[in-house]
Amino acid sequence: MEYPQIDRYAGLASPIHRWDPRAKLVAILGLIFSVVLITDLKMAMVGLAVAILLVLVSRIPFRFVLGHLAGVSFFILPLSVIILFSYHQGDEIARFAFLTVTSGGLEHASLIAVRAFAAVILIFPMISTVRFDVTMKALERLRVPVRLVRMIMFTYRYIFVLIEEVQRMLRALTSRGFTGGMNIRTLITTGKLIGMLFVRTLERAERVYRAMLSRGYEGNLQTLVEFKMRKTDLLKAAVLIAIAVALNVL
Amino acid sequence: MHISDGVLSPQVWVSGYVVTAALTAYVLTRKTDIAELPKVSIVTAALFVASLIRIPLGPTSVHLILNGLAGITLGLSAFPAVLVALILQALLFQHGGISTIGINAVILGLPALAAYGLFAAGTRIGIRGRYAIFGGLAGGTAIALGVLFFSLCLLTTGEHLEDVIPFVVVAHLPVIAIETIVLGALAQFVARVSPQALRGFRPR
Amino acid sequence: MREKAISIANLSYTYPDGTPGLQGICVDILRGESVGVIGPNGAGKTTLLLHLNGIFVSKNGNVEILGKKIGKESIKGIRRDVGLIFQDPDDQLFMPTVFDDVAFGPINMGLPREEVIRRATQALRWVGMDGYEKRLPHHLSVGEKKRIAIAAVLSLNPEILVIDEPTSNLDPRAKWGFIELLRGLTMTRIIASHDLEMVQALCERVIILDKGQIVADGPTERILVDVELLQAHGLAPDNQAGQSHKQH
Amino acid sequence: MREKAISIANLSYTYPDGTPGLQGICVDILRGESVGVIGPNGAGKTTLLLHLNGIFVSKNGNVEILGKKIGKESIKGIRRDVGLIFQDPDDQLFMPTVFDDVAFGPINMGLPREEVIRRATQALRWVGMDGYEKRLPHHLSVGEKKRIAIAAVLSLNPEILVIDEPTSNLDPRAKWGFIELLRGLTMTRIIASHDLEMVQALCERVIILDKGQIVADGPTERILVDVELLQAHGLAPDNQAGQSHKQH
Repeated sequence: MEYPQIDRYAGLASPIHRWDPRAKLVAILGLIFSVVLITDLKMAMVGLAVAILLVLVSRIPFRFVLGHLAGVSFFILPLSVIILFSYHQGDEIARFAFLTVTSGGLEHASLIAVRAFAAVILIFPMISTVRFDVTMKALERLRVPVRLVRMIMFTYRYIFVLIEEVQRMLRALTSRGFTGGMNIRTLITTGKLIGMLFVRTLERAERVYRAMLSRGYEGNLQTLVEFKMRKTDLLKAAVLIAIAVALNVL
Repeated sequence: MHISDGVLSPQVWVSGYVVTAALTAYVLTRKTDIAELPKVSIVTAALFVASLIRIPLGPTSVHLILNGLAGITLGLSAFPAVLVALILQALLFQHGGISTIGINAVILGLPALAAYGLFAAGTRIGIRGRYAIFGGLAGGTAIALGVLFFSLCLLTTGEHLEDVIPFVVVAHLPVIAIETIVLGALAQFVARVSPQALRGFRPR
Repeated sequence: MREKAISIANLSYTYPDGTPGLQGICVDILRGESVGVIGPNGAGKTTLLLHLNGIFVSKNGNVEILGKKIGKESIKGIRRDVGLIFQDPDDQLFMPTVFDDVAFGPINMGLPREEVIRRATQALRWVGMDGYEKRLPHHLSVGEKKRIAIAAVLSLNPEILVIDEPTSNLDPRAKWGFIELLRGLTMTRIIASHDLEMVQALCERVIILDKGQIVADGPTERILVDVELLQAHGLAPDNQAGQSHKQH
Repeated sequence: MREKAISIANLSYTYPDGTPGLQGICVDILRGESVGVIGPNGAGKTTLLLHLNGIFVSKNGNVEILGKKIGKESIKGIRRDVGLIFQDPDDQLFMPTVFDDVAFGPINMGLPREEVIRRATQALRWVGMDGYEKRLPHHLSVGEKKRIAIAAVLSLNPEILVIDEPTSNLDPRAKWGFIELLRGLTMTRIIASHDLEMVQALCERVIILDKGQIVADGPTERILVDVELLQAHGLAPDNQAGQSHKQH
C-alpha cells in the first residue's frame, strides 16, 4: 500500500511549474475534454504528442508518468483488443484462426487507446507540477462548490493517517502467521479488519470534530491563499485553449 | 469499474455529469449538522484506503470497490463520498478518467444508495444474523448494479463497445462474491463491536 | 486574591451508554495557576477537560470560565478563551498545511487577513516552528506535530490552556523540550497526564481524579510525595512491584 | 556458550521514498537474553523489529533466527518462533471476542481445534486475563488490551518475544503490572522503547539505535548511567532542561 505521491515533483522548476495553478487547471482541463472529443485518429495522435510535449516541458521524469499508467492500461488495452477483433468495417487486413481484423476496427481501437492515453498523460502537467494542497485551493478559487472541495481536502489529509493505520493492522496480521489466500477465511478476516478500521475511524472523526469545535469551527471553512495571475499565465492558457479548439475544429 | 477517458461518447459522460451534479448538490446543500462534512470526509478516507487492500484472486489480485460499504455506513452521503473517492483516484492514481468522473460516480454511487436502502430496510427485520445477511446482500447488490450500469453505458454510447459487455460481466462475477462475503463479515462485526456505528449519522 | 479562571460546582456527567463519567466535581482554578490533573486510565480526565470549553455542556450551567457560565451565548467567547489541545496530534492537525492549521482558529474568529497572518506567524515562532508554514502534517515527527498543535491554539490568544497528555509518545529529548516550551507560557494551564515527572516539573498544584471523582487536591510538593495516596489511585507501582524492581 | 537466538549481519534498509531506515546493523542476541533497544523517535527501532519476523525481508538474507536465514521457506516457521507485539494494541486486536483474537495465531498454524483451545486458554491465564474470553477487545482498557495482545502472541509458543513500546499510554499501575508480567516470561525478549525506567527494570543488555545505526551496545548498568551518551542520542534531557527542572 503506497502513499499518493502524485505531487512528488512539484518542487521542480519549469514554465509549467511557474504557471498560476488556476490558469493551469482550466487550460489543461480544457485540453483533456478536447482530446476525448476527437473523432479523427490523426488529430488524436497530435493530441497525444501535445500531452507528451507538455510532460517534457514540465521536466517530470517520464519514468514516473509511465509508472502511473498501469491502471489505465489495465482497462484500455483489453478493451482495445476486444474492439480490434469484434468491430468489422472496411478491408480485412489480418486473420488469426477465426479472428479477423479490419482496417475500420484497427482505426477505432487505436482511436480509443490514443485518446485515453493522451487524456491521462495530460493529468501530469496539470496535477504533478503543483502541490496537491495548492491544487485544492485553486479549485476552490475556481468556484468549484466549497463543500465538495472541503470534502476532498479532509479526505486527502486523512488518507495518509489511515494508510499508516491499515499498514500496521496488516503487519500485525501477517506476523501472527496469516497468509491471505483465495479462501473464505481471508475474505472474512479482511471484512473484520475493514470493520475495525471503520469503527476506529468513526471514533477519530469524533475527536477531530471536537478539535475543530475547540478552535471555533461553526460550519465555515476558509483558508488564506494568495494566487497572482500574470500576463504570461494568461498567455500560456490562451495557447493551450487554442490548441484544444484546433484539435476538434481542424 | 472505473471507465477511463476517451472511451465513451460525449452524450453519455455529459449525462453522467448532469446526474452527479444534481445528486451531489442535493445531498451537500441539505441543511445539515456542521459535524457531517468533516466526519463524512474522514470516513471517506477510510473507504478510500480500504479499497487499496488487495484480495488475491487466481494468479492476480483485485481491489475492493466498497461502494456498498459507503451506502451502509454513510446513507445519502455515500454519493458525494463515492464522488470524492473517484476524483482522488483519478487525480492521484489515474484510475478512471477526468471526463468520466460524473458517469463513474453514477455507476458506483447510485448502487451505493440502493445498498443503503436495502440494508436499512433489511436490518429492521428481526431475524438472527440480519447484519451479516443484509450487509452481504448490500455489498453484492452494489457491485451487481454497478456492472449493470457499466454495461448500459457501453451499450448506449454507440462506440461499438457492445462486445465488451460479456467480458465485463464475467470479470466482475468473482468481485460480486468477494464483496458479498467481505461486507457480510464486516457488518456483523461492526454490529457487535459498535452497533451505533451502523446507524451512523445519516438523516433520521 | 486572584480572580477565578475556572469554577466548577457539582459537575456530573454520564456517558450515553449509562456508565458514570464524572460525579460531583467541585473545583476552582485561579488565574495564572498551573494545575496537573492526574489519575489512572479511564478516571475521567479527558471527559473533564471536554467540559472546560463546552464540547460537553452540563445542563445545570455549573461550569464557569472567567466568570461566565458556559451556555449557548457564551460558548463562542469561551472557545476563544480556552485553548484545548488533544492527545493525538493527528486529530488536531486536520488542515492541508501547517499554516492553514495555525490560521484556522483566527480565521474562524473573523479576524482580518493581516491579523490572521500575524497571529499564525507569531504562534509558530513561540513554539519554535517558524519556517514550517508550508510543510505538510504527514511529513512531521510526533514531537513537531505536538508543537504545531500547541501553536494552532496559541494563535487564538487563549487565557487558559488545557492540554491532554502532552508528553505521550515523545522521546526524552522531545519531552523535555516540550516541557520547556510549556513552562515558558504564562497563561492559566491545566494539564492532564499520568506522567508525574512532567507534572512535577510544570505544575504548582495537583488534582487526583479517580472513577470520576476528585480524590485529592493540593500543592504538588504535598501530593506527589504521598506514595500511599498515589498507590491507592494507580499512580505509583504497588509495593510488591516497586520492591522487586529495586531487587532486580 | 549459549546459542544465538538472533543474528543480524550488516542489515540496511531504505524506505520506499528513498530515506535511509537502517544502516549496517550488526548484532547477535543470545537465547534467553533480554535486550532493550532504545533510541529517539524516528531512530529506526520499529523498522528493525519488523525485520525480526520477516515483515520486512532483506534481500541479502542477513537476518538469522535460531540459525535459520529468513527467506521464503523459513518464514512460516520464523513467524511462529518470533512473536511480535505492536505498540498500539488496536492495530492487533480486531476479532469480535478476546478468545478469537488469542486463537487467531494457532488457527493460522493449522493446529487442531483442541490444541487451539488449550493454547488460547493457557495464554490468557499467563497474562492474568482468564475469564475475559467472551469480552469484546475493543471495549477493554488500554492496559487490558495490551495484555490480550501479549496473550495473542504467547498462544503461538514463541521462542523469541519482540515488543514495541510496551508501556506507552499506560498509567503507572498498569505499567508496573505489565512490567511484572513481562519479567515472568523467560524466553528471549527484545524490547524497543524510550521508557528507560522500564528498560532498566527488564533488560540486562541495551542497544542504542540512532539514525538507523547502532551507536552503543552493552550491559544495562553501563549504558543507562552514561548520561552523556544518552544525551547525545536524545534519551536524556539536555543539561539546560534538566537543570531548570531541578531549580523549579
